[in-house]
Amino acid sequence: MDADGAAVIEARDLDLVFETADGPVQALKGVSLSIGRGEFVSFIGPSGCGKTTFLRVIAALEEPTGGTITVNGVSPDEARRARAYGYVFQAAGLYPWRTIAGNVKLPLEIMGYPAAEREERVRKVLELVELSGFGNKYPWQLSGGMQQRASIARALAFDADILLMDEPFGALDEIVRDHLNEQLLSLWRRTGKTIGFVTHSIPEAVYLSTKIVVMSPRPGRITDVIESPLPAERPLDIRDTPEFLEVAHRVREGLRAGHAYDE
Amino acid sequence: MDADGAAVIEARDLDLVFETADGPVQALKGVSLSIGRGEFVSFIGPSGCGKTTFLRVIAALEEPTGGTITVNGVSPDEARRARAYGYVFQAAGLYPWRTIAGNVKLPLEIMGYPAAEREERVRKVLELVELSGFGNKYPWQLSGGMQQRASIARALAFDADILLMDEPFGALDEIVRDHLNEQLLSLWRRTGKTIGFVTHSIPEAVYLSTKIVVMSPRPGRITDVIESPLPAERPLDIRDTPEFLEVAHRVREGLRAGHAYDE
Amino acid sequence: MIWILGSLAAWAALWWVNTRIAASALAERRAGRVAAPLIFGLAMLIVWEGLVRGFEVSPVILPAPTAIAAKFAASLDVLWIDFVQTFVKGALTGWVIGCGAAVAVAVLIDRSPFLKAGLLPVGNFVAALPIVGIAPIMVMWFGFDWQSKAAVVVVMVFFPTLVNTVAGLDATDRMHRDLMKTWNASYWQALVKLRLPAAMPFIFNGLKIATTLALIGAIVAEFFGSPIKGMGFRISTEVGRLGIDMVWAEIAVAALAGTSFYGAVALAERWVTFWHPSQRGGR
Amino acid sequence: MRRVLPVLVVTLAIVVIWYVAAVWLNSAWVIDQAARAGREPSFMDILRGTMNQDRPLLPPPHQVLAELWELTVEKRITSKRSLVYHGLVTLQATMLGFVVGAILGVALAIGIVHSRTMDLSVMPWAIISQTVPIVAIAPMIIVLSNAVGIEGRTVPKTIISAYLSYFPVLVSMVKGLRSPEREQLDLLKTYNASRWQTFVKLRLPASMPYFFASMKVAVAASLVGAIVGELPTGAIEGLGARMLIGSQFGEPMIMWTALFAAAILAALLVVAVGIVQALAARAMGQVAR
Amino acid sequence: ADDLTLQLKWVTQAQFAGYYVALENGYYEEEGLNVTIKPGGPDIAPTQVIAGGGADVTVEWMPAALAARERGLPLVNIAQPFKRSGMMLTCWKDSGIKTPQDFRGKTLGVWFFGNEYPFLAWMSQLGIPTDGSPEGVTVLKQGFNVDPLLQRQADCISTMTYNEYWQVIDAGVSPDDLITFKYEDQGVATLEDGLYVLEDRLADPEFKDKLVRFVRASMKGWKWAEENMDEAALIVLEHDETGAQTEKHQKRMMREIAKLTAGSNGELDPADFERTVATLLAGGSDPVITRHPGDGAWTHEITDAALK
Ligand SMILES: Nc1ncnc2c1ncn2[C@@H]1O[C@H](COP(=O)(O)OP(=O)(O)OP(=O)(O)O)[C@@H](O)[C@H]1O
Ligand SMILES: Nc1ncnc2c1ncn2[C@@H]1O[C@H](COP(=O)(O)OP(=O)(O)OP(=O)(O)O)[C@@H](O)[C@H]1O
Ligand SMILES: Cc1ncc(C[n+]2csc(CCO)c2C)c(N)n1
Ligand SMILES: [Mg+2]
Ligand SMILES: [Mg+2]
Repeated sequence: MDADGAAVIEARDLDLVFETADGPVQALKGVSLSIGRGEFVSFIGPSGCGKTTFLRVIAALEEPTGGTITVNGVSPDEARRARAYGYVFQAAGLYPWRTIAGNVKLPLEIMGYPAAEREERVRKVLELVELSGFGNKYPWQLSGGMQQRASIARALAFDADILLMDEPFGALDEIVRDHLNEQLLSLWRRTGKTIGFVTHSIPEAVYLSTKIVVMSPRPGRITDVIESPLPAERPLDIRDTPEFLEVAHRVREGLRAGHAYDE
Repeated sequence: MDADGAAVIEARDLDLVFETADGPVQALKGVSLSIGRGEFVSFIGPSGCGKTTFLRVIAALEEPTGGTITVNGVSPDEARRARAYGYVFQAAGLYPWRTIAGNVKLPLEIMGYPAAEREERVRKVLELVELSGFGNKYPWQLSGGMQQRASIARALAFDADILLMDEPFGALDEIVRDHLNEQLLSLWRRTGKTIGFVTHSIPEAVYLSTKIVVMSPRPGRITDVIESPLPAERPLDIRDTPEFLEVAHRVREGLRAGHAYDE
Repeated sequence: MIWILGSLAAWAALWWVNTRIAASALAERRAGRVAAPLIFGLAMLIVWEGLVRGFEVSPVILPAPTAIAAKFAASLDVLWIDFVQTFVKGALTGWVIGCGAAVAVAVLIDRSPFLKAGLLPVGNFVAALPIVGIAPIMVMWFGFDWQSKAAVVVVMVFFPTLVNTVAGLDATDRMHRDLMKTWNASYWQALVKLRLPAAMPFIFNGLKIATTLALIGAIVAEFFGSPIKGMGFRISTEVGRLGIDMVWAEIAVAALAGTSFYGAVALAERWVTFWHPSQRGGR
Repeated sequence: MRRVLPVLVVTLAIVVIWYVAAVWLNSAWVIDQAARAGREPSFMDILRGTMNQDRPLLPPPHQVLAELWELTVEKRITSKRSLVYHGLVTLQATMLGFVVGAILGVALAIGIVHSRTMDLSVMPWAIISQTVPIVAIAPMIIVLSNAVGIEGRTVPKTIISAYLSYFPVLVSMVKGLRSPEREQLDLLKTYNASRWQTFVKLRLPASMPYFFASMKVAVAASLVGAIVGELPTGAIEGLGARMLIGSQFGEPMIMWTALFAAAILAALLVVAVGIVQALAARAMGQVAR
Repeated sequence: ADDLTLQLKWVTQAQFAGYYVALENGYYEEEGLNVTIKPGGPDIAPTQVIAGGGADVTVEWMPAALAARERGLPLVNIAQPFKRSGMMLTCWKDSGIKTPQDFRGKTLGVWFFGNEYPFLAWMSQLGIPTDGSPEGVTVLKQGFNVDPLLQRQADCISTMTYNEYWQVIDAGVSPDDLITFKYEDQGVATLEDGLYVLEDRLADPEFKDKLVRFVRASMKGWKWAEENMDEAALIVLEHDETGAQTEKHQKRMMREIAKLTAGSNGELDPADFERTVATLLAGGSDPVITRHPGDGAWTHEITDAALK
């Protein structure tokens, strides 16, 4: 929708096999996908189907065993070196020896933001995820959901072209989740970032995305790619419109098919 | 509903204050709750409101700073020593030096189940969470959702009176989640366990519970306790009935109120 | 001069070869992992030989590797006798007893906070008694033969293993401990199923450091009285006799034995703590 | 008080065992003496005879303490017999060696973690270096540094002390620097953090438990190194020299007091490291459990 | 003044009184020498120190010096202040040892570190194997002190007439309980405490001149020490940096040392040299030296000039 058409991520025929002690595991098989600049792409699929793996391949954290992938026209690794990515991992992965503010500040320190701006950004982004009073706490002093929000804040604190988020809202209640969904949408519209987003919630995927990728497991393949017909401007109650429900239905069918294939 | 009325967990006026470097944090304040034998109680509330803390108090992992709590008429610690609890933590917490099967087997070893029965139970429970082929894998070889399922399997492998589950299905897709919801309900009906269940999903809470506890944060208090009018026998499509939607509505209102209080 | 420059050039060349090995796929295979240190060692030997020849260092100060090798080959029988006496009887026995005791004591004092608070500081004190002070006493108590050497080794390896084990037993995850609690695991169950496995990376640290200490301890202890065999005996005697080539031949035996010993423990570590991030190849 | 009591109890137990052992070990001499004099010693004779021998196999605690007191408190620090003086000499070499050794160990560990070549080729030789009996080459180190024109004992002592202490640091730090989880490393990878940044922000803090465990071992090893380094240097000053002199001149009490002084020094050093560790842990937000 | 460094074989004690006296009484200074005396110790091999350039002259026992010479370190004896050997085996009388042949089956403590040669030569002359077999002796590498005897871990230990023997006595053992075997009396005496330098340096006339002055002053020191034994002992004590030596022990040691230096003006008696070589060559299967070292191993040049 908001995409200007230029492909930012271009994967062709990706294969990825993990070698384990008891034989190889095919995590991705023949995955081809093209993501345009400014698109918001959701990945949905049963647990263990390769969503995380695919995101990791995009971010050059995993080397595919077959196929090609380019990001911004270059290899993922070059894109990584150009600091193209903000990544929210599935587990919060906060550093236990840093406070929440310290954790959020970490990428800013690494990317050399000036000290004053760092403080300002940390303040802003902690406010965004509703953790304002908790900057001085250590990770183990926060609840699970708060930790996850801190890790989202960490990825939003700096300006990455491509935002990869692996189930960022999994541990949040509906209200906060709705709130953060809106925030994310508005951030996306404002900045024109390209976003890859893994979720298990069908409404969330439909509400947020311009494109929904449905995957199925063992071996992990893409079974459906749904372009969303919804407009860019999305109030929360768009979720009750027939268009919305129709897309959601299609996603659910795709998911179910994947499961059927599995069992 | 299925409860036979005798109170298994009886909390009165619980307070819990964490002392941190920058001042005390009141995680629970004046929490009173009575849970009858065989009840299925869901806890729902904004992130950081004290759900995990309350569950930890029940399981004697945290000492309340005020108020009283009894489990089966004795202190939580005595109940713990009588092995009354099965606990699924918010994060999977698998032991990295054990395979998935080894992890599930661990409580059985500790509780002294005979070897043959151990194998049998592990097999059954891994099947239940759809991880049959993965018994020989190590935790880091599994996806996030698979790890979480393994940790659920671990808690279900032995026969605890009281099952405490902290967002067990957070990282699972809808299909698996529905499937596990059904499984859990049938297990509960079959065994008459008392279950404490934290979730962020309103439909899930309403679908599963005999009683829904709504909490609000800072300080963590109980704002509403809703007895479910739904019958014990619950097909998945009960979720479209007006009774169901009404309860869900009430939960949502309670949640929203908590948030309003917060901000 | 030619010798010096030549040896330095050889060093540079071999280092370059190693860089290539490290960068190639060989590094992941056993061949590469064995070849690289050998090449590195070869480079060191060449430099040594070159420098000794270049500067015309007297053989009674530092013999050339070739001279040492010749001596080594000519004295295999003596070296073997010394090896058995010092390594097998002294070092190995002492290592097993000392490390076993350290782990046992760590577990023991860990069980009782009282003992931990009491024994750890006192243990530091006792176990930090320096070897050169202990060796004469052990000879006094346990006689001249290998038993006194083993006793020195016991004292030497005890402390590192203890410190590491205690640190390891404390290095468990909060959630992992809580799980054990909810299952009401007994102390021993939690120990065997959680705390010992979690402590293994630390314990192996201690064990590895202890392997080298054991060898040093057994050899040094022989300086303070011994029967007329053993690596330490030979070294101290030959230094006085200016048989420096024999001294280095014994040092070579010590190096071979020590490295194999360390390697064996490291292998065991790989096998036991395969799950630790440092062993998963996820560098 | 709650922390002192256990130490006292344990110490008391050790003292009791010690006395029993002293009587047992030293009695042989008393009996032997009496036998040569043609007497049959009574138990009380034995007991009395074991408490204050000139050359005891194991001097009883009070004897060591009395001697320690005399040599530390009652002697002028400048006296050649003052253990405070000798202790300071040894402490200086220990600290020098410890600092050099710790820096060397950490530096090598950093190299090994970051360079595959170093990992493959240096580690085995670091191990080999530790299998070389230091006492065997200590004289050579001194002869060589003499030949190079280095006078005085400080340099060779520092070298030996550092040689013994760098290894525990190296082993632990290699492990510690490699202990971050994959996700923690991956996070920094997505930031394209430089190796240096990854090191400072992740590997180093993650390695702290290993670091401090190794520091305690290393500081004790440094002390041993300093003492070993004092043996072949003409045996004049330092606790090592005292031990040797005591052993050499058949004066066990000199040896025992020096031994105890060394152990007390080691204990103090280990405690000091422990305090630094506690401070660091607090600064890093970890609480003592 | 010319600098010169002397390496001692052992720690500062009356065994080296002559050199300390020469230093203290200014004899070296009179000769225009600035002498540094380096004490030795259990880990110090004087031969290695001199090979490494750490000293100009060293005090060494002849067996060790000849063995070093055969190994390619050309040491030359330039003076021999000690005429007689002070080494002996000290045994418990109640061990039943009466003659050397009674050593069979017993445990003997021996100094190694280059000091074992006289013992090995003696045993091979007696035809007693040192392998621990029943008809042979069990040899222990004895440490720095006399504990093995006192603890009865050995039946006999090596002692010097001037030092360790008295440590045994001081430990409360009566001389009547002991029986001693002096190497001197057994006809296996080897020369002790000579002065040695590296052969090639003797080509340098300037160095030779320094040595001449050094030997002259040293012998003056020795003769003074023989005549003023108690004062000499006190001078030694003065130089003992360890503070561990006692006056009583050093005075006694000085008296014993004087017995050994008496009869030497510093010149090596070639007959003593030949006797030492013969003893060492008779080493049986494992001789200390394999061939006669030749007369290059000693020189009278220095003493001739010094004692003129
Ligand atoms: N160990 C601790 N030390 C200090 N504060 C803590 C600690 N554990 C929890 N808290 C605080 O207590 C409050 C309640 O935490 P709790 O984990 O119970 O929340 P929760 O309801 O489980 O939230 P979520 O849904 O995010 O998991 C939070 O504000 C948290 O910061
Ligand atoms: N390091 C690894 N070694 C071996 N197998 C792995 C590894 N990482 C992932 N896998 C396997 O790859 C498959 C895909 O995993 P992935 O983490 O991509 O799943 P996912 O779609 O993210 O699932 P979830 O929703 O549960 O997080 C799984 O079967 C998993 O077991
Ligand atoms: C380790 C060792 N043991 C014995 C001696 C023998 N020694 C040579 S001179 C001398 C003086 C006597 O007190 C003694 C005992 C030695 N040099 N080194
Ligand atoms: Mg995943
Ligand atoms: Mg929680």
